Amino acid sequence: MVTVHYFASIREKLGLSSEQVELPTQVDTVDALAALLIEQHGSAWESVLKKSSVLVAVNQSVASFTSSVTNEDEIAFFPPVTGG
Amino acid sequence: MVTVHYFASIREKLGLSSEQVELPTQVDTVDALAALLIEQHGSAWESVLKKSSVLVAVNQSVASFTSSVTNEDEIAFFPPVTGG
Amino acid sequence: MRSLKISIQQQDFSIDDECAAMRAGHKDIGALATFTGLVRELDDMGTASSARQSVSSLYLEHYPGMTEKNLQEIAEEADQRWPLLDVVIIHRIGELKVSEQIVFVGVSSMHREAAFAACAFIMDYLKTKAAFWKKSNSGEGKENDGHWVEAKKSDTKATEKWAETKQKR
Amino acid sequence: MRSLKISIQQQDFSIDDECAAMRAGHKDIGALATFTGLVRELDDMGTASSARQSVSSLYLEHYPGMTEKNLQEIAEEADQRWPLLDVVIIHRIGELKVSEQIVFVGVSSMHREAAFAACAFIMDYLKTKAAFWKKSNSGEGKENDGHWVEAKKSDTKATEKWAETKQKR
Repeated sequence: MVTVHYFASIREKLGLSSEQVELPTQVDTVDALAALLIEQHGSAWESVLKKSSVLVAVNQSVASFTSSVTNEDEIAFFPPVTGG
Repeated sequence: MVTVHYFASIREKLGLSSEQVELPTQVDTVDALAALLIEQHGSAWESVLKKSSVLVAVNQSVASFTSSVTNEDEIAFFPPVTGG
Repeated sequence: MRSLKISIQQQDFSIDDECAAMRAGHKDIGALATFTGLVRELDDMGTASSARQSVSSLYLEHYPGMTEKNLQEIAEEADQRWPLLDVVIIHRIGELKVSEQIVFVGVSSMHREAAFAACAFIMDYLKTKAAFWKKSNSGEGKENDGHWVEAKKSDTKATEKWAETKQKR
Repeated sequence: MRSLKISIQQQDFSIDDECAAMRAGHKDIGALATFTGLVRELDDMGTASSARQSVSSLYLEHYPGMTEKNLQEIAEEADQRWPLLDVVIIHRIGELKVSEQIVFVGVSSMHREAAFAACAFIMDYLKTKAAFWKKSNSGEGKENDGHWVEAKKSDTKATEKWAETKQKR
């Protein structure tokens, strides 16, 4: 199971702050995970995860959509940060 | 009468923080005033006022040894500032 | 870096308390630079006459775990660049009203150049590298009444400038 | 510049009080940068093992009238360069012991770039343009036991850098 977190505007648009997903063996990158999530959830996820500005972290480190993921990982999708 | 102030290391070396001096008519620059003070006070003043690092203010504005002075002016001699 | 305090908290902070804690027991601090970020009534695009751009509160969200790690890395990067003594980074989360304090960065050093530079560096990096998100509420301060603030190009540029000027000590 | 407070005083100051006064009643402050200079135990040349360079206190002297004018001009020059709201400059005089506060500069602005830059600018100029002199006492803190601190080239250079980068807004 991977834990997927959604933050800020993405969390609000999806109405979900986190979920747990069992990764099939062929899903081994962020890209493939995003495709899986879109397949499971539909268009809201598509509009959010295909946006060029969306950022991803794997195990709390900034990553890219080509980064690999395995079950047990913690993935987060979020918009550009705006603290301070 | 001009008022002459001495600050910091200059004040300490001269053992004087200020004095009033009547300017003769031919004494119309800081340079001439310094020469007058050296003449009146002697070698302690010479060693201080001839130092290249000594700074001067006329009426509380930074000035130079070529600046003009008249009676009623306030003159100050001091070393480079070191606040903060 | 002799000490590093990172705190992400809802409650307010006292600049004096933080400065006093940084100074306590130390005789080597010559310079203490601080930055405090506050909730402004008007956002960047706005004028007072434009109701849409008047801010009544901000809502600050973060990513527990990752945000602390981001701030730790930022402080360590600053410490590699300048000779620092004590660093404090406090960032509030949740609902913050106009005039309230959002963020505090305090840096002590022997000399002012290091304290100033590191304080500005930490703020620039915090703005672009730390997992915080800010929602601007214009109305009665309800959470869902506002808009998520967009990342600013000027912040990205400020961060890039530091990358270019990197000078290891 | 909405407000300017300049104070040359013997008594200590509170960073919180100054920041609170700058913030009071204002909703437009987004950034508040402060700098506090403190008496360090070791002077610039020293190490702890060298007794001659250990500082027990500083004695600060100024030129009443001219110093205030210098600080006013420095604040006005900063205000011409950056969009500032409130500026506070406090400088203590007389005998100051190790760890005591010497100087405070606080600058508020809508944005952090202006607050940071103006605060650093004011400190650099204060160091090289304001009529203060500092004596460093190494022994029991008696006024005549120490040496007058020499002006530092690094301070002059810091000031010259601002002259080169002058950008009118």
